[in-house]
Amino acid sequence: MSDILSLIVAKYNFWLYIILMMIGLYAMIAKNNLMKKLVGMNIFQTAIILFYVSIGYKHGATLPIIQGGHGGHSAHDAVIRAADYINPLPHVLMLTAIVVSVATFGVAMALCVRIYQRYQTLEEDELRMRVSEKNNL
Amino acid sequence: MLWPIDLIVLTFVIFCAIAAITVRDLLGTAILFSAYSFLMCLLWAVMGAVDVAFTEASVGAGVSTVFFVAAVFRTSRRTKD
Amino acid sequence: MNNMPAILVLAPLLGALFAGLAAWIQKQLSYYIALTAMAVSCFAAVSVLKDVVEAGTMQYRMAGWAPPMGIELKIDLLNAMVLVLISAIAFLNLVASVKSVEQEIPDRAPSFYVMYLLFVVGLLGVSATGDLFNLYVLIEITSLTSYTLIALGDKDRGHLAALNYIFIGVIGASFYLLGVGYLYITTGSLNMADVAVILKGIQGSSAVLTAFILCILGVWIKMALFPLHVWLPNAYSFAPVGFARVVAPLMTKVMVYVMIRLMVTVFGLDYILDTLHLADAVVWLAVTAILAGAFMALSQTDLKKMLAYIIVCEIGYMVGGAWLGNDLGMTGAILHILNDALMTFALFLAVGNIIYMRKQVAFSNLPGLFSAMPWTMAGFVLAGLSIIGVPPTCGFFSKWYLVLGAFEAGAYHFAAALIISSLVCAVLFFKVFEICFFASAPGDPDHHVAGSPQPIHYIHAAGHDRAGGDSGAGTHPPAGVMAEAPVSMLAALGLVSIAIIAAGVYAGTIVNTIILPFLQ
Amino acid sequence: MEILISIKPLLTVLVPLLVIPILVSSSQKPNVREAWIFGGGFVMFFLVASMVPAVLSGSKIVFTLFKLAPGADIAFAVDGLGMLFALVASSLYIVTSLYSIGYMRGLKEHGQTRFVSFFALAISATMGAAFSANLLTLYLFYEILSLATYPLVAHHEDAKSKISARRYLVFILGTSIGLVLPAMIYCYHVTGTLAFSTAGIFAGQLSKPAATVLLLMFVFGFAKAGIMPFHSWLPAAMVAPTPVSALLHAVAVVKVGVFSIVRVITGIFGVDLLAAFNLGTMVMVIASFTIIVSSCIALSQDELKRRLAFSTISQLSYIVFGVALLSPSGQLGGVIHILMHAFGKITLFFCAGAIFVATGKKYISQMKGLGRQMPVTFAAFFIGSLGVIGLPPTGGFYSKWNLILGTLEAGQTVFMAVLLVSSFLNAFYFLPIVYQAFFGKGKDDLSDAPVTIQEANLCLVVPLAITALASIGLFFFPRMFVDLIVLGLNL
Repeated sequence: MSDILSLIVAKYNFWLYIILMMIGLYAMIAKNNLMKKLVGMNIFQTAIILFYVSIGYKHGATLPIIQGGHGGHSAHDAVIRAADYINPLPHVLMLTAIVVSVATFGVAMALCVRIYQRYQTLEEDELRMRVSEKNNL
Repeated sequence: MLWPIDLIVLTFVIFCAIAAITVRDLLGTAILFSAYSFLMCLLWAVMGAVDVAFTEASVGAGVSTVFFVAAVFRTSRRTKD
Repeated sequence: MNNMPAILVLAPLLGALFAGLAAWIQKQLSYYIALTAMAVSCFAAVSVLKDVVEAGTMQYRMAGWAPPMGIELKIDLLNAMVLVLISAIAFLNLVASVKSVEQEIPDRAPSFYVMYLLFVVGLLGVSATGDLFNLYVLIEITSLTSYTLIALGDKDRGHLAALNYIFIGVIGASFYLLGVGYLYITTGSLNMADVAVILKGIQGSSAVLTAFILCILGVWIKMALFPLHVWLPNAYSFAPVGFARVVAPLMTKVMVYVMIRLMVTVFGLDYILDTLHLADAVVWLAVTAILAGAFMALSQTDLKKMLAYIIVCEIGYMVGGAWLGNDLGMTGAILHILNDALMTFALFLAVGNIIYMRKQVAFSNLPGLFSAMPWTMAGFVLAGLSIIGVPPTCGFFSKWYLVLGAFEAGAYHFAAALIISSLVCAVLFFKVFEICFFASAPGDPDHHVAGSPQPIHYIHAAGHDRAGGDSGAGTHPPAGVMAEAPVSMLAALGLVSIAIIAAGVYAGTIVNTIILPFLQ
Repeated sequence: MEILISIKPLLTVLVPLLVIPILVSSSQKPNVREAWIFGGGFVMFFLVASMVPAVLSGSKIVFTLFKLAPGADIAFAVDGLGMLFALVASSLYIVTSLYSIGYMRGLKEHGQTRFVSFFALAISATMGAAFSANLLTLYLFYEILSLATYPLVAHHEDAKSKISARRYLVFILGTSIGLVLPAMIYCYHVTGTLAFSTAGIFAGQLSKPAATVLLLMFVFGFAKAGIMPFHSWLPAAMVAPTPVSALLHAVAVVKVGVFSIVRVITGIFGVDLLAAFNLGTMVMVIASFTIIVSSCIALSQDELKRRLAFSTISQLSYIVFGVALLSPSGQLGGVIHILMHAFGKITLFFCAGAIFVATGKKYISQMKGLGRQMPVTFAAFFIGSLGVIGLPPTGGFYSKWNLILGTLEAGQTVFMAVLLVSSFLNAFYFLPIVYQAFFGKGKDDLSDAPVTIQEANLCLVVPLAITALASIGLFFFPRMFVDLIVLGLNL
């Protein structure tokens, strides 16, 4: 029992990102309001970013900035150990991912506004009804 | 010992996420959503991803919220769930 | 260093930039810039293909940085073929688009062209890159632009279709991104070749399995494999014609390419087939996809929707072929990427022409098309026959390899599904041909073609005399009168029709010079 | 055997194709258009004829167009069998062209350009099928032919032709995609080749059950051969204009179906394999059933073209029957029936069309006494009937004779009865028509006044006279064709 507990505690942010993902997925599937779905989508995406950041995170490591690295001698003197630094690559990747997610969010918002202008609602069931009404006319 | 802090923040993050999708007012959703994003930034800053945190703060918490609020004002605050 | 691979991708990107700027000066200018950019890209693609065929795999390091740190474009035979396909189709579609964009979205033409070019940049990038994360970013560029472009379409339902597409697209892309994350955890690299080498040592790891399943699942969602296809029919049929024509043939096919790339280059076929034992299940899934797509297409009454479901069916072909686990099946799948892109493009071009002249393509709008638009219909018939799989069109030959592969793998259910879907497609297309061939609405026995005396024996058979027979004419004014689409649209269709035949009769050459060397 | 590489087979296929654009562009000038049809027809015929000496001397003319996979190229090879079929189709194409001009103009049909264009496409595909070097090429042209004839069947664009055309496609395309295609790919999977060879391609790689299933898939899959139960497209397709029925549904299309079955039996399975598994008898049972049943149905038909259609179905099965006998005389008789039946049946169809154009009558019950009005037509009809029944002095006798010899050779005397019974049935459904036409009295034909001769126009009468005479000629000079078959089948 304590083994499982320690496993959960040791990798808690991996578990939590899964919980966040599920929250997001739930909102995207089960919510009726388009805006709510969008919020769910964003939660979903940030969960994945959290996952990536967690990849790079190490206990007791520090920011990947080498003291006096520019032209100084100390960089050559001290041995650089990778374990001392947080892996910066996932962070860099996530900058792109955030930009992508915000762009998607923006486009989706704009679409929501358009849909509202045309149908006067953002509820999915009402939308479905009005669309089929339009088709039948 | 740093890890309790991020655990606490994480709990808040989840709380905000759940609240954001359950509250029955889209403006409330917008606020909670922005709080969610902000807590997320905090979490990342704690975890050493300062650059990601900055980006999320400006782009995620900032721009997204502005989008959201603007969109809510141009549509309606009403939501059934 | 040969810069063609970079030019290939950068030309449309710069084109998009300048097309956006040029729209401030004069709207028409952006079209010509787009056209030039695509022509350059197309030329570069062809020259890259030529080089790759002659000299083997080409590696291009962006800004000279060496992998695994730098970003690398890695172009082998498969990429080169897909790149030529994408750039050629995108270019031809641009030629055909000028009129339809003018008709459909005249006020937003420049933004259409800018988005269009960015979309093509995304597709080309996806096909050219050798880096897993870049692949994600480029997929998202492609998706983002396609969301906006689809939203430009049908005023009533385009937005909603685009929004649903966004939801599902984001889930797909996120799954893929997660998978890449797991791969990164296990290998510490994002370069495809690098990852592949490291993966060889750790095939048993459950993280690798998770990574693989997430990546493939993400790609399947993006390619609309049944039952993850629900977004596709609406998204494609409500998009503006100028965009539907290019997204329908290319988007799903590029995703199939990504799947094959992941399977062959990154994870390795040995791992997938020998370690995972998923192949049987996936082939069954493909069988379901094929049959479901075909039968759902059967119930449609709108040509665009029908074609959209046929795409769902064709995706089953390619997924099934790739997972059969032998060279023949994989050959068939890769060949079908090329062939299906050509056929679908031709079909959508023809549909575009019809929409240009008749506004809608519900079946009730189609009668009399053969006499009104003979050239368009000739292209349509050819592409339809190719989908059915009638030789010497290209569709037959990919089916040939797929069925052979199915026999070799002992997957008789897959072969049966291919044959049944061919039959269903035959029914589908001949239903359309029939509607277009006969000038009158169905169930109207009195009608005959205007201006021709009725043959005597028909009168006997129908039991009424000659005098009564002449009144049927005139219900359809366009009957017998040519009303063809503009030359630019016909020219594109004509070229693709030739390509369909050429890809058919040179299928052996394509397989021997491109696909088999790639698989070795 | 000497192998000659020559582009001639390809040219033969290409000539009608190349004529099509000219036909389309001269749609406003009917005379120019028709001149080109004849030009194309004659060039094609001479190309075919020019290959005859080489083939007769035992060579094989080959030409590979596209290489696809080893053993499955798009390739042509002219052997005796293909040459026989090509000669039949190309010579009758010229005659039919003449006839169709008279027919279409006589009835002032619409869409004549479309008609002649697809006609040319169909004959091109027929040539391709005749010269195919392997099953893949044969299948390719088989499919092209199916599609090219669709607009011809649907020519009238009315409800009836729509239904018929639909049925036509369902049967033809459904069987070829559903049965032949998988069977063919399976053959390729097993053997790695599809090239025809008289020894067969399987070389012991096939078990008896597999061979049975494959053979059945092929025999029923080539539904153009009209083997029951996949025959009902043929009577339906009779709504097409008569020249179409004459050339395509008596010669080209149906014979391509039979030809394909012959090719599969002799070139893919090989006589030895079938004999070893005793599969010939199975095919013969299927064919016999079709022969007898369709003859009986033909008896009950009143519409002349439908009666001819059912007669065609039964006659086609003779060919399959003969080849399935697996004995030299039987195969000779079966294959030469392609030629003999073609001339006989086309004559009959020409007559039916001529009667319709001249009088508007299409039911047999209306034709009493018509022979005195149209003596030439009905004389030709008589000769055609003799040819189909298999009586001297027509070529049909030769094939029936060999078929009966074949049953004796193969020791299948039971099946001889089938041949005899069906010959009687043939006589029953043809000869009364002729008798009634010359000696019967129509209802409104009460006066004894001398009837005036009212033949159809020359464009119609000349072709039917030619084919009738040719049918008699074949009785006296079958030598060359027999040689072709003996060479082709290695008898």
